[in-house]
Amino acid sequence: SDSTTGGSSGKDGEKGVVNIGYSGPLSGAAAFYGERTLNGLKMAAEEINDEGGFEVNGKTYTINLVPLDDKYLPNETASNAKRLVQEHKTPIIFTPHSGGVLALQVFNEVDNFIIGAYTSEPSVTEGGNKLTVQIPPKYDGYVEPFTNYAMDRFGKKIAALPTSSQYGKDWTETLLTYWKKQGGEVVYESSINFAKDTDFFTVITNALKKKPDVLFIGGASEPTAKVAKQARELGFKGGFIVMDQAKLNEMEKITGSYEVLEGAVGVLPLIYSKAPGVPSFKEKYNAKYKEDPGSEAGIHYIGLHAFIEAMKAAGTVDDPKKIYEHVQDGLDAIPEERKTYLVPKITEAGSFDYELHFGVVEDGEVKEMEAK
Amino acid sequence: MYLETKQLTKKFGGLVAVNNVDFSIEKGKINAIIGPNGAGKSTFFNLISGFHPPTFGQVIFKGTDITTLPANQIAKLGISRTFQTTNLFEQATVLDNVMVGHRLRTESNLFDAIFRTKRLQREDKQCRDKAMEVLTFVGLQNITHKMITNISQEEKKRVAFALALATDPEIIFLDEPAAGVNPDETEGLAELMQKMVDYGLTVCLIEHKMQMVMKLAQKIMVLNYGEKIAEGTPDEIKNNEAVIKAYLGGSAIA
Amino acid sequence: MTSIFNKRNSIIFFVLLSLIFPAVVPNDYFLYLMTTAFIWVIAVSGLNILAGYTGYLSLAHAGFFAIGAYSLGLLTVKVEMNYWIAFVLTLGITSLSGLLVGLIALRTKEHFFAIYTLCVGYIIYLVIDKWEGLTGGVRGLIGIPTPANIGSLAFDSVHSQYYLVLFFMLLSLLIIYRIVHSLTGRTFIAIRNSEQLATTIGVSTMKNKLLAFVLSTFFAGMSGALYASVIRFIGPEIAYTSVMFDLLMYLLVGGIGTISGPIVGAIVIVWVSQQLQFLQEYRMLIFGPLLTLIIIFYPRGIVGAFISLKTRAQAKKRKVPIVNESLTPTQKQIEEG
Amino acid sequence: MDILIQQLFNGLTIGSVYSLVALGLTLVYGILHIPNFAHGALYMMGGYMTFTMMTKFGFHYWLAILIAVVAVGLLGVLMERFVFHPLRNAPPLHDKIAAIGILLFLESFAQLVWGGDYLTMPTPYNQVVSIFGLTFTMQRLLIIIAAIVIMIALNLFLKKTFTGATIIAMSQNREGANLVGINTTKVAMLTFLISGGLAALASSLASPINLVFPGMGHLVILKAFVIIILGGMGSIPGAILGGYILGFSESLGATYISNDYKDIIAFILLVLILTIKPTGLFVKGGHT
Amino acid sequence: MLRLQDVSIKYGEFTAISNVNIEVKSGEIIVLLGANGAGKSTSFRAISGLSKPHQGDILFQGRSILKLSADKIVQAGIVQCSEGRNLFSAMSVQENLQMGAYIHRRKKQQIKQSMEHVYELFPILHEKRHDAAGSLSGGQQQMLAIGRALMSKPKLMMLDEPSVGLAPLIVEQMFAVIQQINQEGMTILLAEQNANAALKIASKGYVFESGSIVTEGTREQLLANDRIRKAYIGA
Ligand SMILES: Nc1ncnc2c1ncn2[C@@H]1O[C@H](COP(=O)(O)OP(=O)(O)OP(=O)(O)O)[C@@H](O)[C@H]1O
Ligand SMILES: Nc1ncnc2c1ncn2[C@@H]1O[C@H](COP(=O)(O)OP(=O)(O)OP(=O)(O)O)[C@@H](O)[C@H]1O
Ligand SMILES: [Mg+2]
Ligand SMILES: [Mg+2]
Repeated sequence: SDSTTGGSSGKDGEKGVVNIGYSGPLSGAAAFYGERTLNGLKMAAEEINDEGGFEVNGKTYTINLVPLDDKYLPNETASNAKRLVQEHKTPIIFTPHSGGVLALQVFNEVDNFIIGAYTSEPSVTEGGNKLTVQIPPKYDGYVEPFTNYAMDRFGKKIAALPTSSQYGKDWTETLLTYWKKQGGEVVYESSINFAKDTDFFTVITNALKKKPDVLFIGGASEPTAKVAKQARELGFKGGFIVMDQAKLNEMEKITGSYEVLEGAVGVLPLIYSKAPGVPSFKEKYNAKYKEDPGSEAGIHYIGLHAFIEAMKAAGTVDDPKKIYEHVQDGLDAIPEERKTYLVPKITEAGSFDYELHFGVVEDGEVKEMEAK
Repeated sequence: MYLETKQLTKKFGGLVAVNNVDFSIEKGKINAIIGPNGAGKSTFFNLISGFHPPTFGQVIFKGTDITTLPANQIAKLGISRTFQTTNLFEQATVLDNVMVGHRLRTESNLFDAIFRTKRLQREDKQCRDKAMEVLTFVGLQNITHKMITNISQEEKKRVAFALALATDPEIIFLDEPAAGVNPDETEGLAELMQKMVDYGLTVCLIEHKMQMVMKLAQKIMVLNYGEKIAEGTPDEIKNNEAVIKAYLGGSAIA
Repeated sequence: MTSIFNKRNSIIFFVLLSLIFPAVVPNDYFLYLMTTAFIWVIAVSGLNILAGYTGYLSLAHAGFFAIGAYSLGLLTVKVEMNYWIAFVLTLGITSLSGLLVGLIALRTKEHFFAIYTLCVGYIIYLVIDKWEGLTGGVRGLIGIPTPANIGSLAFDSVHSQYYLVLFFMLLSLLIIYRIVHSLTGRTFIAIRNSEQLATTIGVSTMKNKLLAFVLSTFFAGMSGALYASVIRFIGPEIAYTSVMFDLLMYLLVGGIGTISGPIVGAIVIVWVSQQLQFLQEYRMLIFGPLLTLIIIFYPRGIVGAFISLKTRAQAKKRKVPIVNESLTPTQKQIEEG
Repeated sequence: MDILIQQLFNGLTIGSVYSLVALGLTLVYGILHIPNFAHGALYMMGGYMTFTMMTKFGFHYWLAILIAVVAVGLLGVLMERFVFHPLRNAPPLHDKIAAIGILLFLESFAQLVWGGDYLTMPTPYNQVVSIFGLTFTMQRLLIIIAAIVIMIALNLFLKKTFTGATIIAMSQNREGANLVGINTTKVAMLTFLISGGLAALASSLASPINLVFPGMGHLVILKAFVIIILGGMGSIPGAILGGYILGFSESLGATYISNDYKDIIAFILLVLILTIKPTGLFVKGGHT
Repeated sequence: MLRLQDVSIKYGEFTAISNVNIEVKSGEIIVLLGANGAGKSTSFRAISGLSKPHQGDILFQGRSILKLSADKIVQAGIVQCSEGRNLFSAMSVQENLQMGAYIHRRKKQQIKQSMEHVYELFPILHEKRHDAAGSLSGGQQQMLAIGRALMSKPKLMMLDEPSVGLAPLIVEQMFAVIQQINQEGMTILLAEQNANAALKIASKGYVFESGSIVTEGTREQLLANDRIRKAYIGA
């Protein structure tokens, strides 16, 4: 039905459709996460379509988003991608999990499509794949400011209780290495599987017995907040370093107030960000999905805009290699009011390079700090 | 001695199902075991055929001690049995049921199966021929392709016989072979048992149908509460006080 | 005599169809999907030997599938072994692990066996997930090579991989067909029907159950190895219970205890669930009840339903059940039961 | 020392939840010989029901729990009627797969209605109580007390009332129960009602210390299976004891062995036990 | 009181009983004779509602009970003491008796009385009232099964081979008890292979062979029948 276009040699006034692919968990345990990532794409696509589309080489294109469910399984991601490329000729496929990205990297250069990789897994760019764009910020940037802040304010003993995902583990390793380098001490280290643990009390009890000054926690916002809350219940008085996956504002909904989170340092929630595109994005998102947008949505939103701008700059909608070459131009061309994040450049390896801001909870409210 | 048990004993928890039983089975004859329900007759069979390990005592077959052998090994030695509740492969045809019965006399393995070796083909035919042979012997050559679920009780009994015979046994143990068949059919089954003996097999059966037992058996053992209370020829048993009291019932047989 | 022609014809038809399939489909996606479906067919057929023919439902099968995938992955990526040597070794490793597990697991029966193996499967998953040093943990294993060339045959394209997997699937089916229709197969079926009776007729049930178990893990391993080399990335989730549930679903919807059941089940479900993509988040809402209904109304799966339809039609036509000389009763029973 | 006591308390809390879930599972198994793979979905539905009753309708915690217990109990009854009853004579594999179908359905249903995110269930029992340097929260005390009360009540119900005794009678001899005039169909439904109710109660109690999400039943159910096998399938004291054994071994295992491997403990325990005793620990004797 | 009209039952393809006609009058003891598998238990199962006939009708006190479920039939006043005894093996003797009174569960007083009555009939049960039913000997289990059946105060009691596996002495006792409860006013339908003992107390008998009734008649008629004497009484 939706025949895709091709052709960069369109005539003036002609209309076309660009299919944008998406494969993520839309059913099963991780579905809510998949949906939020997809929401960001939908917002961007609708914005552009509502304006009547975008113009490349004199031809006007609208965006048709084709989302497929992969249940978080890499082999399903691969089948989906084959389908997207073969049946919908999608030049770009977004995938919000590292397994899926890695499975796609097996053939994306041959089958010729860009992966919009929403994962901070370093190996997706380290492998030298020529058509992968890593869209979220790298966590390394947070390590130094978080450490400095928490150490100055609370002390040198840290206990780590992050989520047991690979991301959590990598984060922990980077953070703890730096922490020790700064003269800190790691008194306890373990991880929690939020989807499978029935009770966090046990592990928190064990961690607190080691009298840490700072707790490193993280994962999805809600369970992370539970961990913080239960640590307070068990008498913990120190500060928290919150891994970037969790958002302070979402955590506050669980804990009931920022008081519980006093002294927490984490990424600045999108809604508190001073980036120019945030207010309007937040408003639209609120209206549409009845909740505050998180970074998954915000990053996908700006990600899609960046690619569309790149298409304009490249003068093609169906040559992924060319589009890829023009991502930097795309980033430069994103209108101010759409900048939910400030992404000045894309690195040599293909990662978006963000201007980082972070937030701390002081006296019951979130304050913005700038990472140097 | 052909097959004998020495002080054979089986306890289930506190219950002594078989208690110190010495019994010998005579070759080429029909031996019978009788006794009230729960006397331990089936358990006695189970001990001989290796289904339950005895708590105490021995089973000796042709001079070798087979007490601790597993059931399948005992079957290979030529000891075969049927079950009280007719136990067949319900979802298969008569022929299929009986064909596997000869499996223990074949050697072919996975390799033969995968490569369809000569040996497999030969043995497959061998099993089929054997099945046809024993089915003919029990008189079922005409219903080989019927499903077990669709045949009569008496036919099932015959299939059970055939299955036991397909293992090429020397001695065959039948647990209540005539239970659940009418007098007429019982007659037929009795003839069949006689035919087995004529054919050179040794038969040992458990039966409640006294008329049949008394007519067929050459040697009878009576069990009661796990203990052997009598042993002898039908005439001896019929007139044994203890047996009349425990099993036959004074007035019933008189 | 017509039925044998039907049967032979349908086999020939299936093989021919699968051979020309790449030529008739519009694009690689179909081919790719079919390739993955074939991979599942191998695993499910293996499971069928155990659950369908021997009567023991193992819920550790996804675990053995994962052992196969990881063995191949680790041998090729970390040990950098020649692909085909690794492939053969993988089959050995999975069979061996099947042997070890089987020795203990097969002492239990029925629900105990099912839940015991469920736990074994979960332990396999946890080990893969936690043993980062070896398996890469949650991150998974990347860079698994495509099957190495055999002479001038290369396996780096979707087409060639399709044919490679097809080859292994047909080979597996042939082997399984032959096993099931041999005396060994009869022995398995005897155990399924009555373990007690099987013992009395001289069958060593433990030995045969173990053989069935090892065979089933052998095919799980083969399937896992092919999965690893086609997808070329594996993570611990392939050992998870949801994959196990998928395998069971393929088996039951297709028709347990039939050779063609796994083929029909895997292909139909893989396609249907792709076709239901448009339902997105409603997908499982439809799929779940559908599965339950199939189980209730077609307990013998699609193949079972088809067979009873056929026999009924035949019985109507001829009034009496036909006895087919060339089709042995076992074959009939196997296909039907 | 205090860490030991604190961890024993933690083990008691989590053991209480496990026991409640395992009880429901074992009751159904005892009577109908169905290993209900969808029990975890009932657990999950219970959490959502209570959550909705509290947040949408503003009901009090206990009222919300009551409604959830009844609603999920009825869901169990529906399951019995429409799925397990028609399958009662099918081979053992089929009810497992049918249950998986239900599981998939209920999970995606929950996701559709409530979304896939983690939800927090409010509770009026947020207070933290510290005695002798040990920390209890009211909710945790509540879990323990409520679980014990319910287990005692259930036991009294089964032992002292005629209706309860019918359940025991039927688990021992279905036909015998039928012959003394018990309507076995009704008892089957009643059992599912109780089983679902227990699952809902367990999740309603446990949710405030954790979260409500579609996958919340997964690991609980797997562990409940381990428990009922440990405790002897169908044995009620076995399920309770097994639940606490697992609760303690997890909290102590996490402390003295490794938190990362504490989940494996349950499974290793089971594999070891079945390796030594293939029919489970407390098999019921005396079958005729 | 009870009438079976042309009842036939199939188990799958196999016809277990065909065209069975039985008539039981109030206050009688009727005996069904027949070899193993002749169809006695199957007839009982049909009356109890455990197996549904595919043909024929069963009337109890003039009303068809064909459509009633097993538990409703017990409530109507027919109780069966089945062949396998079907006791609740892990429950105590007393609990078993209590369950027997399930349909009278609200009448505490009546239950107590019935129980005392049962203990009078079988003093051994009183002695063993706290023991698990599964631990009793075969004879005691049979007594318990009869006792449990009595607890429901049926109008018609069916006993399926009550003498099975019991020592002759006990068998005599058993029949004495049966006669006693019959004299107390209960109608009894008995299945037996032990024709001799059964016919001593019965007023009428039916003889089953391969699922059909081949002979019927009063005690005297049956005892006088040579063929019957030979086949079921011996010699
Ligand atoms: N596997 C077992 N476990 C426990 N007890 C058993 C077992 N098998 C048999 N028994 C008991 O052992 C005793 C003897 O039983 P057995 O089956 O040998 O009797 P039988 O003489 O064959 O009786 P029938 O004539 O009724 O078949 C009975 O009390 C029975 O309950
Ligand atoms: N559930 C069943 N499925 C199939 N056939 C059955 C079933 N129950 C009984 N039969 C068959 O029906 C026939 C009649 O059995 P029934 O139990 O009524 O006999 P009976 O006269 O009570 O014998 P017994 O003296 O052994 O108790 C037998 O051939 C038996 O094998
Ligand atoms: Mg016996
Ligand atoms: Mg009977």
